[in-house]
Amino acid sequence: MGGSLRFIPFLLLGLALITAPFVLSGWVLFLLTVAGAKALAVLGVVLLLRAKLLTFGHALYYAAGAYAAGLGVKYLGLHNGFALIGLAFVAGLGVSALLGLLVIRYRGVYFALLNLAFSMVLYGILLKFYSVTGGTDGLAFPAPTFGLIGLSEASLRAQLYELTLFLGSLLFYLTYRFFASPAGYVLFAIRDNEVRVAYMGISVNAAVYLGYIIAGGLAGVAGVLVGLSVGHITPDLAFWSQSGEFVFVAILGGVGSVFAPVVGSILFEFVRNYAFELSPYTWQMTLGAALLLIIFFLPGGVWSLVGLARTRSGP
Amino acid sequence: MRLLLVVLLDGLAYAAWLFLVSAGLTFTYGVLRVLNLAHGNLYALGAYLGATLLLHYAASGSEVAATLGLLLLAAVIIGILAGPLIERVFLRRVYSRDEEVQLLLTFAISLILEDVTKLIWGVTPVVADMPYTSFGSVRLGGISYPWYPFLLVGVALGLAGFLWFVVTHTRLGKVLAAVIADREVSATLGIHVPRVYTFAFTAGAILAALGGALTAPMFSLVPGIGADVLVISFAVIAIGGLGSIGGAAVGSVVVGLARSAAVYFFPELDLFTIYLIMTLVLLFRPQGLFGEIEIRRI
Amino acid sequence: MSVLLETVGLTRFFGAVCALEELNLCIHEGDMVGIIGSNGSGKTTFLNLVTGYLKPARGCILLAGRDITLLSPRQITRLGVARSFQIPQLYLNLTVMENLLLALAARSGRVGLWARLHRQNWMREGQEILKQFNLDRYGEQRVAELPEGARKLLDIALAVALQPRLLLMDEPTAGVSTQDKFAVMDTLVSTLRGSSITTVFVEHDMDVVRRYSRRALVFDQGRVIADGEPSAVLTDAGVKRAVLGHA
Amino acid sequence: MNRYRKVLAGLLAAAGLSLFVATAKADPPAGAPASLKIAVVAFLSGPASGPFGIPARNAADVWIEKINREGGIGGIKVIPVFTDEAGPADKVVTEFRRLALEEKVAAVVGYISSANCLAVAPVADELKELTVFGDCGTARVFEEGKHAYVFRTNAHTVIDSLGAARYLLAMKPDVKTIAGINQDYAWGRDSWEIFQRSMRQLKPGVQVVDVLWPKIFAGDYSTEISKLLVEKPDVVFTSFWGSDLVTFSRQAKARGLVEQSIVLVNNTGSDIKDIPATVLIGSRGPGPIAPPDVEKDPLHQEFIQLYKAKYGLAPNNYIAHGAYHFTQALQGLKVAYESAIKKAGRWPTTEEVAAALAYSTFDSPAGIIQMAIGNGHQAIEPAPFAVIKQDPAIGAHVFTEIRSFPAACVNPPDGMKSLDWIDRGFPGAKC
Repeated sequence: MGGSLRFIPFLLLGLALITAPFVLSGWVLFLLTVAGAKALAVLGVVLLLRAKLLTFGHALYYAAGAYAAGLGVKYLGLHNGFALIGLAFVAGLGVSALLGLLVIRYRGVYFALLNLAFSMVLYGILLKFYSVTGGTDGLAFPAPTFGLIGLSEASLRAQLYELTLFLGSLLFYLTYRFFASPAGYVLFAIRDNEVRVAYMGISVNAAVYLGYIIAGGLAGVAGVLVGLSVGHITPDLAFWSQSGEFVFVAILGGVGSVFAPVVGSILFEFVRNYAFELSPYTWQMTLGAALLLIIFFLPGGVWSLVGLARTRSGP
Repeated sequence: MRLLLVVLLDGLAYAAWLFLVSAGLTFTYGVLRVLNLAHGNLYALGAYLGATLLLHYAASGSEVAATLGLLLLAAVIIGILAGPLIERVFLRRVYSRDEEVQLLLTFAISLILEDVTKLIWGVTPVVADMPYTSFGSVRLGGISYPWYPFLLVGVALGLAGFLWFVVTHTRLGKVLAAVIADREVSATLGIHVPRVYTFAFTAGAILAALGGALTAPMFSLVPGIGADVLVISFAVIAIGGLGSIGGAAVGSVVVGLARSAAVYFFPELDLFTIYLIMTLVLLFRPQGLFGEIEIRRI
Repeated sequence: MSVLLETVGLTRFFGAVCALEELNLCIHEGDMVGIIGSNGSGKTTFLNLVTGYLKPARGCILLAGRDITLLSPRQITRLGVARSFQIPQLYLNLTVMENLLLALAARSGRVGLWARLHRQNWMREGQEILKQFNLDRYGEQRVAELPEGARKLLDIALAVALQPRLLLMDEPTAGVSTQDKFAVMDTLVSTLRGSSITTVFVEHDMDVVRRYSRRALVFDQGRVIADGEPSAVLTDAGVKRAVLGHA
Repeated sequence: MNRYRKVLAGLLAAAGLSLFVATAKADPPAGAPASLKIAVVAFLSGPASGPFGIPARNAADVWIEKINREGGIGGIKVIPVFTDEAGPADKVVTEFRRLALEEKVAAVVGYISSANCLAVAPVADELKELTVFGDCGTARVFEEGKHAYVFRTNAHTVIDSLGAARYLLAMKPDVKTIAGINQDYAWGRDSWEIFQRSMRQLKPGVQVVDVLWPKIFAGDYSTEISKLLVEKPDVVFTSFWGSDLVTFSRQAKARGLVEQSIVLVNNTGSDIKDIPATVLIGSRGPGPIAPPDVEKDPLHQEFIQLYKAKYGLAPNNYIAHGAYHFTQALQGLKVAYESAIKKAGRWPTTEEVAAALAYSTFDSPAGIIQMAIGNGHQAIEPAPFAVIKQDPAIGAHVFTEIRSFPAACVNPPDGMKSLDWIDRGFPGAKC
């Protein structure tokens, strides 16, 4: 009885999200699309944080996904949105599978900054190969098509929103299953005690590698979704400040649940859009101060407030 | 042959700069085992304050040689103001927490300092090049070099020697070594560990600011210089081995020469040299050239 | 009885100190071996070498005739060698049951990324193991909240849950109060008796070794100074001096 | 609320028309809004804010004040909405959508970064938002696409580097070797491409001895300068601007590069006092470097006075075009609105304003602007260049040898891509 009732809030939330395009203004819808897409990259950061792996270079895979699709448009003439997303996913997986071979041997500061360095290399490559990537001017993403469904300009935004919603929900569900699986728990186990993991006969490297690739793939999809929504991609996608933003949102949301990155991401996008206008000079300072407050007073992130409310009110 | 000389000279000058900006980062890490992501911002603060003092000083028009003293002063002021503040108020509270929390904390401080710098000095480039232009120049390999970068080579060598001497030949060095080896044991030996930490962090902050102050006369200062410096100095000390001063020195020379050679022979690779070297080193020696692998006791 | 573990000329230095010197040793299938020695005599180093955590300077290690000297702890564990630790090595932020479920998942070789960790058959087996170790009331608690003694038992339970051919235990009664010591060992021995697990345990308590092992090895300064039937070995004056520091 | 105001305004207008007709300076046309909201987007933070963004924002500020003082646009007061351009493309586009959909601004003026112009242009079309780019350089905007609602009232980047080539040959016709040092980003790459292709056309046989690509805001160029000193090219072309140019200039001067080679800067963006004497500099369109006809333009003089009065400095304190370009955008909007009103006899639709702006010609603080190419959406401007000289009389740097190449000489004709035009030997150029 109680089990079946538990689904009702989810059902209502789902319905509300699906029907949002008919209610919300174009700007809010766009913001939600971007926030939802970015939440996927943040989810990857959270996944790695579960294994105590902090990365300051996750934007690398975000940009890899976006640029794989962008180059697909430019050189392969691809316009099918699903093909582009597939391409980005494969790019995120592929690049993380390659670099993962090197970085999974590292922990702590090495891991954090090696990722940072690699993301800066990609940033440099995107600038360097100007004739291919458009350099800092970036690449355009014309409006995509989706197989048999033709897209009119007017409904494009709503469709991209729905696409992000469904694809995002699917990936979040898959990640949720992953977290509940033995392999997902191994990441937690690595966080606590790598030695014991090895002495259970489980490969620490394989588990970290797997987590790293999943995080890379998620970021790749995030990149292409943001690219499709914005309509234009630039090397800034790979810049360290983008990685820093992902980390910030991950900590803001908390690592306790797969929902936390979504909450953190939406909160962040709205606050940024207003705070940036109020005072561009103190924007980073605001972020830094918020991060300090979270570290000292809310180590579980905003999501822990949800847990707190639940334990207080619940039976 | 003459070209080789020029490559060497440029490489050494760049290496000196690299060492000056990365020594503080590796020193702090060596003692506290905390990688200070605000290192680049302390560098920027040192640079800005150094430039400001220079501009002020130039207005009153006194001795040129004393400018170096001013730059040192700027570094000390920044270090003394920021170092104990960051260590005592913030860092101290997270030593017992996970490494990634410590990184996040210094990241937060870095974000704050970035804007503090902007609020104080604005966004227009700050230019103060008195020592760079007024120390005169010398002809080497058929082209003209200002003295200043070579002065930095001297300062870098001096600093490396000084740090080596302090670590190996003084009581302070022994205290540091004891604290690095084992916090608890050194506390039972009567060493006031928190004080050593504050001291070491402040020293690292002074070194960071000194790197910036000494650079100020060569660069024009704009927002964002700190972030670049952090990434570069991390690459240098990762090559040398985190926590090793000697490693930072060797890493600087390797990167400096490689980068200079790249500009001459493969200009398109300029940007990537440092990362290429870092990747190669880490592939074959994950702990860096002079780093040591730590084995956890079980 | 066939030889399960054999070391040939096993040597390891820490700096200039020789922690283990020319160790030649055979452990037979189904045996219960107690290793005793003072601190720094090389007991733990022996376990670390056998399980691949440390690499020897010289010599080799054979498991059922197969050379495992250069294998990693993970590979050696997969070959059927499990160990417990002097300081329990646990996942502090997971529950006791989750710790155990991970061991069961590892044993099954199905560290998959889709099906849940909390599956029925593993949960049942986990319950049974917890019962055997008298840990069943802690099942849903986070390990971080566990008392010291319970952690020690869980540490051993995790090794036993892997159903190894060879179980190595590093001071299973260290940190356990004197009156509980024998209770802990009784639990262990009764659990192990039904299985065919070959067991080697390191101890510094003579009574424990005398009472529970069928063969005793005495380590001193990196070498084996006595080897044989426990009651005979442990009454030797030289052994007493080496282990206790006095005769 | 808005509708209520409109109705009220309509009623008031109907009732009091005869009474007010003599006193009102300009009657608001039928259907006019109570006020005209215009967004102004420029870098208010980051390295481009000092040389470009802040002067541009300030220029828009004083120019909108002037427009309002003189009765607004078509009798309607302009309300500016200033926002920061800084941030990645997704933030910039989100902000553009907010301005269009939430703030409901009538037009958006601004954007300094080429990447942001490229990102915003299709969104402007999607939202049917009238957008006038204020500074960005890339020729790609109108050469790679058609944008019904997007305009650029300043010249694109081709004039910077083609102008530099022409000026160089005017000053030193016997140049034999050139080298380039450019920031490694899109605009640096564009600048070099246009410059070297132009040189190849204008003086075949000139040899390129080296091209260096330090990263943008690298801060140190001593190794590059050593290499240039070794190679001794006749000319060093650079697209450096802002802090990079200042650092490069200082190091180049200290090392004698300025004496050894001619240093040619295509698009300056730094303070004149920071650039050594004898360096050749340019600017995208007249403004800081003003040829005589622009110097005499009353709008030019008025702009300088207004800016000085409010911000204490001359707008060309930095040799940056941003400040002038933003006034051009506002001036273009004003003229287009007013001619559309005249034509329609009521408040015009966005499409009518766009139609009026296309192929228009109007006066601005940078002289006469012609919306001549890119289907009438892209302006052409002359390319002014000068040599910096130390003037002992005033103890400061001044411009000498000012030369301005006519717009028709340095811009491709309508419908032709810039690089094609250069490679085909500038067909139709009138110099």
